[in-house]
Amino acid sequence: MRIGAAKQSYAADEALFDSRTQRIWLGVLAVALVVLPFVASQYWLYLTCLVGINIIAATGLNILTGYTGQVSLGQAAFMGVGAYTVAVLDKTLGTPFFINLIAAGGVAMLVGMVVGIPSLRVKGLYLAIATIAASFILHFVFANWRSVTGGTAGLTVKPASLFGIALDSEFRLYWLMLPLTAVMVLGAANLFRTRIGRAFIAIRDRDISAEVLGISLLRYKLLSFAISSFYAGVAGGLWAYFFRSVTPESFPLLMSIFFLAAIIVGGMGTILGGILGAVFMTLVPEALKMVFGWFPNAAEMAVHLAPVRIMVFGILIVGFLIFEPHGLAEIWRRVRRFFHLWPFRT
Amino acid sequence: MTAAANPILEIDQVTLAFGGVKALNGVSFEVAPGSITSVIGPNGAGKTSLFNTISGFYRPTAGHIRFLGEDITQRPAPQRAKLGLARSFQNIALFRGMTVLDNIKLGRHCHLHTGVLDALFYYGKARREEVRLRADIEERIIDFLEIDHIRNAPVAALSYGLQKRVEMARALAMQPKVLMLDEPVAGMNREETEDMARFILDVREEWGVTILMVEHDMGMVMDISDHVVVLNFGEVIADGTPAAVQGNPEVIRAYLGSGDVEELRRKLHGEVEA
Amino acid sequence: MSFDWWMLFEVSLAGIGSGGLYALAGLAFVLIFKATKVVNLAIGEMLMMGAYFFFAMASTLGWPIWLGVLVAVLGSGALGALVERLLIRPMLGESPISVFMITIGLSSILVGAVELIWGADQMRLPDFMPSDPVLIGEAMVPPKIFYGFLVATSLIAIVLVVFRFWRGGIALRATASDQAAAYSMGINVPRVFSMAWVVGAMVAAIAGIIVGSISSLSPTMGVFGLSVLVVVIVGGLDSVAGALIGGILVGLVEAWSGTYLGGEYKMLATFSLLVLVLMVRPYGLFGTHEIERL
Amino acid sequence: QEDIVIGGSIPMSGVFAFAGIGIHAGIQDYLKIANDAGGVKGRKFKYVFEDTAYKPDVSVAAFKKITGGNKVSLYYGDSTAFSRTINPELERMGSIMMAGASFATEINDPKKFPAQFMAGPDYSEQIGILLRHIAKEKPGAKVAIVYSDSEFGRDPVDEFRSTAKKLGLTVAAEIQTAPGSVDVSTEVIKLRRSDPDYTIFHGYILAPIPEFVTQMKKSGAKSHFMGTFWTMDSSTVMKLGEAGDGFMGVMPYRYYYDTSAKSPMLDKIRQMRPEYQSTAYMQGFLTTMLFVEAAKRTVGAGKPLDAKNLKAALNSIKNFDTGGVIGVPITIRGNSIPVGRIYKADMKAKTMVPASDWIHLE
Amino acid sequence: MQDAVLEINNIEVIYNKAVQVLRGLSLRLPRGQIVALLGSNGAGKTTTLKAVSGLLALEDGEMTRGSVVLDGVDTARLKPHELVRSGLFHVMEGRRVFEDLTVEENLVAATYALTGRRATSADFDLVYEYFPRLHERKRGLAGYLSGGEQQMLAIGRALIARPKVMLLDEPSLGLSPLLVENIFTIIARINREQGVSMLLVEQNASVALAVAHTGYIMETGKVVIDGPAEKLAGDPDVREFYLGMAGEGAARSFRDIKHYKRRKRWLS
Ligand SMILES: Nc1ncnc2c1ncn2[C@@H]1O[C@H](COP(=O)(O)OP(=O)(O)OP(=O)(O)O)[C@@H](O)[C@H]1O
Ligand SMILES: Nc1ncnc2c1ncn2[C@@H]1O[C@H](COP(=O)(O)OP(=O)(O)OP(=O)(O)O)[C@@H](O)[C@H]1O
Ligand SMILES: [Mg+2]
Ligand SMILES: [Mg+2]
Repeated sequence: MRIGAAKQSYAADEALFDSRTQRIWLGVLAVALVVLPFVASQYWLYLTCLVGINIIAATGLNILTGYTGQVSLGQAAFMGVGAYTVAVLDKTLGTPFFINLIAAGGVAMLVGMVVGIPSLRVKGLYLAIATIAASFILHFVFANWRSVTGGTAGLTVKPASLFGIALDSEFRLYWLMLPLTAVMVLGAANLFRTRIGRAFIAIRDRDISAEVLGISLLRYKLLSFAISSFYAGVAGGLWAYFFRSVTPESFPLLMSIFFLAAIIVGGMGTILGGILGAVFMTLVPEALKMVFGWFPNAAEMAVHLAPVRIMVFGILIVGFLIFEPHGLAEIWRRVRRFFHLWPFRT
Repeated sequence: MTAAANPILEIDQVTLAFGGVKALNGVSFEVAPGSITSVIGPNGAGKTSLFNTISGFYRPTAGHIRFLGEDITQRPAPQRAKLGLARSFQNIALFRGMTVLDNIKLGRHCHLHTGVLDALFYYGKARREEVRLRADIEERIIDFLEIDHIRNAPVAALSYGLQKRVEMARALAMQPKVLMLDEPVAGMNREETEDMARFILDVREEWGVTILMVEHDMGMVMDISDHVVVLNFGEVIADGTPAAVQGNPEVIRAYLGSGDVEELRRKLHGEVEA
Repeated sequence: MSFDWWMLFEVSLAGIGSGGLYALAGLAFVLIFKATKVVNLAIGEMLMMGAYFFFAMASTLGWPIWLGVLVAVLGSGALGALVERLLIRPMLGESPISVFMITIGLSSILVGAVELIWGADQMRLPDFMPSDPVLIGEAMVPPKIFYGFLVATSLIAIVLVVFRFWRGGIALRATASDQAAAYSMGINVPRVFSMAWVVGAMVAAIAGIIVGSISSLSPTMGVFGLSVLVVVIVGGLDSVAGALIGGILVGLVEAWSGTYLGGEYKMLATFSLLVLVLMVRPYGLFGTHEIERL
Repeated sequence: QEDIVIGGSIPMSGVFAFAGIGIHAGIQDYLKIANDAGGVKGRKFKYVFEDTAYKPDVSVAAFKKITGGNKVSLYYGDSTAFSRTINPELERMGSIMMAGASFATEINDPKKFPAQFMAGPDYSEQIGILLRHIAKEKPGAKVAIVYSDSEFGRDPVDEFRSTAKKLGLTVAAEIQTAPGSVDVSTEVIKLRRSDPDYTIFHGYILAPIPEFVTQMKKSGAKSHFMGTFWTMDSSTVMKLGEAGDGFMGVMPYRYYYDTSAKSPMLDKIRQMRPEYQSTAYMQGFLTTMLFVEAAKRTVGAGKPLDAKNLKAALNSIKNFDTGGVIGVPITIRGNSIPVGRIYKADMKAKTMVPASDWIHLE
Repeated sequence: MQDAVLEINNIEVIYNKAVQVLRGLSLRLPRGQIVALLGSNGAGKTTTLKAVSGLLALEDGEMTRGSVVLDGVDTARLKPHELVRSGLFHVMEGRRVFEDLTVEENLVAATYALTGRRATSADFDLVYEYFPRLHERKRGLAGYLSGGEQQMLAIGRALIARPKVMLLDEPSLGLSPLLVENIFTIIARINREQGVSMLLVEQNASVALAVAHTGYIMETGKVVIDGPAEKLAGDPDVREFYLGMAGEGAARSFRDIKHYKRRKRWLS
């Protein structure tokens, strides 16, 4: 509890960022994000954009898995749907990117809802495996519906363009990614201040009693799938504009696992968790690369980098689940509490 | 007191079977508006099943349920909640990932209107609705049930008694016309039972809510009910005022037993010494 | 051209045969699930470990085949015990979803370890099964498939018999149902846990050795586990007989779709089967329904 | 004087590590030779690489990192997906010419991939070389193709069909296997029943070829078996064991131990590395040789090192002697070098021996 | 002093390394007796029983001080299942039947307490004799039993295990008055016929004090009163707060309870 933060009204108590310090830090962060592209190298900008895409997708998954309790291993496939939507629209209609992105979200949403239908009968881990099935079926469609998806070779995408400027470099794309990521994350945070978010959590905690309390399971499970895959679709659309080549192999099951790992490591069922997890998991390989660079025999060690990366990926999942099940978000909260109370530590 | 001319809830020849087991068999009774009606009966008699049927978790195999004169037998559970049927659960069913406040807010779910887009942007309507809800819950429910000190606590950390109270708060947030309580004082000691009894009486008096209750604590049931229904093997074996039911020999045989602790003590100890 | 019935027969035999392998791997999964309620996504990687252990003994060290198999199976058992002790036991009492994700992490760790130790190249196991095809009528059954099927069905039969006449089966299920309560019945819960993982890992190792000898060794061998997941979901996560039926079913569906539609349809067909079964029977063909009461 | 930078997305780990490690050594060795010889007009070559684990996204990241930190003129990419993904970026930058481990047919199109090339025949051309050999050995033969359900595998299938027809061969079967599928018995049944004279495998490194070959031989089928470049490394073929005897495949380069003709470059390689080097090594080595040659010609003409000039220089290569790495002089008209030769496995000697002369596609 | 089969000496329990629940609790269970442990919700009764049966660790709890002595043996180093096999059976709060096992399989599971020797069918018959309702449903899944039936099953499992000491956590929870009587009669019978000593946690104080020889009352982790059951039942505080008697022996009416909060004298 923040010292001296007595609330004057219920409205103030319901606010998202309730203390002044919080708002100040938020401002600092915003300024830093605006300055970043002018000082960071191309590579770091590239990573930042990637982080943005991953944050959107992870936040989407967090809504479904972290908040609604429906484990999904289909997030990457839904991203694929979004990416293909963008690529196909770009190729056939040449619609502006903004419309393409919304369509990407929309189509992914529809597909997500179809995949969500079994969730009414199929529970828990059975559902998780059903989503694996869905992602393989989608992969099949990507690879074999040649007239639309270009088969295994996939499709290429022209750069997005805004006011006649082609967003073809990291620097330019950044100005699309950043605000979009912020808006999507804020939207998710808002969701959980209202009845819809509460209904999701209720379904996660005890779905059968939720129904008797007036929450239609059909409606809300599908809604959760819809919102979550909308996020994935938008992320996938951005992905398409970022890499500008979309193939069936671009969205492997491993990528879905990556997002799941991101929300575990970040903290399931908290918005901050999705963000921290996506940032952390995207940057861990970089950190590893740096560590490997310190070895005197760096060139020979390079061979071991990939296996070590795979292992570290697993160890992070396992380690967080065992030692810090609430993830980075919880660590962050503890740190904050410490500083708020400091020096009056109890 | 028997059912008044216009019962608020009517159970009409309800039968519920699980495979071969008939949990309910032609159960009929009525609940008068503003009354406290208790359903009692041996374990496995079908009381919880009856509640589940009324709230829509089970569909009866036969029979009808009428609420406020309307036949709701075919309505899905969430709609019944919206009509004003709220309940608590025999095995506490709070949402353990939420705070007390959110649990209570959740109760109001079906009376709120925020849509997805409103929620994502949290502008005007959604915001107003949330703030109004918060005020209402604070002033009417949290104060009433004396749980203001725990409003931000996660429910998992609460003691059993408090959890039961939060369940009741959530049910009240549903703005019920009929409040169904499944064993509200099970596992409570005398003191807590008295607290709960007081809340039940107050809810009825101050809010005019009709109470339908399952309970095995005969002290409380016989004391505060207006009307008692006794189930056994899924059938109604007695139906009437507490006094009438208490004297019914069949009820005594199937359910109440001697009901006399002194006699029990003598029996136990007599045998121990023997 | 009339329909080639012999080909259908031959293909079906091959499908049933490889279904036996699925069933064997499914058995490893089911044993673990039955006792610990852990949905083990790392099952494919456990197979892989068994195969690599065997490779290390039989190829690298050049030990005799039987010794290699024995040591690989025992080594896998030890690995199973280790995994249970380090990763699963700390999760006692946590939600099944968390434990499921632990196994995802485990699969990653195992893949990384294999790649670190043996590299990512494909490798071949020494041939140790008779290599002449088995003839059933005019139909030829590949030897590895045939003998693999024999091993699989005999192991499953043994397990079925054991569960039928030994109260240990009940202990297993009791432990899965409620660990604290199982403790209070005098059941040695940690031992049930580690036994389940040890035996599961050993069965997986046997499956892995056979699978590895049919195709080849590589760190991506774990993909096999995906088909195993389909098998156990179709059969029911906790049913030994279900693993057998599910395995054969999936084997047949794969064989038929591969033959008459083309290789690219195999995965599609199996996963469609999975979705179909789940829609009709959410707990698989023989799985136990979760009890839901208010 | 500025170094000429060669960047590399190299799969040092992952499923393609065996190739990546060879490629890496090949690039390093040729650069050493070039730098020892004084580089280009005193400018040395510098090699900057990152491991990609054969993952396109990692590969792209490596590209960004390397090109962000160096002025890169030449680049070695590791996969088709990467080549395709990075292509728009290459066009936008206009400063880099790229080659890589992919022999995808698609990339062999100077219009679509103006800044890329491959140091050998594309997959369709490889299949073409094989078919040509078959047509010569046994006119009118029945041929089958077994390929994996992946981009790699599907690449030359259309070409297979049309070329076979052109050469008067009969297509007995086209069999696609699911990626990572373990048991291929049903596919073997299908293959056996189609009774081909020749079976070409494409899109695999090793598995499931051994199981196919063994089961086919045991069942008495008389087919010959063939593979394409990435299957044909000596050590890979030897893993087929006894059943692999006579396994044939197309190879654009000489094997490390091939001393059947004079080859100063191979002598140099054998001197630098006394132990066997894979065909991937040869691929990396030759790619670098062409990189260096293009850079030499560009700098020699006094032009700036950009994609257009480098590519033009590369395409000016005519009757170029690779020092015996390829047995005939080469000419690079488009994005590929459509030359290759059939080698055959001799399991007793544990080597690949030439089974045809060099075949040049026009 | 009578020989104690179970002694709890000054134990402290902490959950999650943070919440202290028991603060130096001591208790004796004389051989062959029934001891009732009463207290309000959250006082730590269940925790006490778990500390004895060693099930704390499963919930992140830890006994930081004190000892539990079973039949002269310190139990600190014994695992829960070893404790069960040496004759201590814990009937847990909330019944905890194995939901996806049948009634009969639930009983079979309890035979693990018998270290190797199989239960005879006579043991099962005994359970079915005590609880005929279980016999009717013996092939049904325990998860579908009603609350009361599950409670019967939980006690039935204890019977199969033939323990020396039985820990009963709220056996009357959710049972009909008749069944409460029956179950307590059975509990008394088991105690008498088989000499099983029992530590009984109950909210239904009147019945508990009726069946028990000795009673302990605890508040927030400590024992506040103890003594022979009859004496406790006569204590004015106990009568008011646990038995609901208004002074002179007549039961207080719920309708008369006004809105005021009373305090327990031993707390002030
Ligand atoms: N889903 C179900 N499937 C099968 N049988 C069921 C199911 N639900 C309840 N039953 C059976 O129906 C009968 C009535 O159960 P119910 O839970 O309604 O009893 P109850 O009167 O509430 O008892 P208690 O007072 O012990 O809670 C029991 O015999 C129970 O086993
Ligand atoms: N696993 C746990 N983790 C943290 N705190 C716990 C845990 N279990 C119990 N507690 C806390 O310990 C205290 C005592 O709990 P306990 O269950 O022993 O009480 P009890 O006397 O049995 O109450 P009741 O009559 O409600 O069963 C309570 O405040 C409870 O919140
Ligand atoms: Mg009930
Ligand atoms: Mg308790």
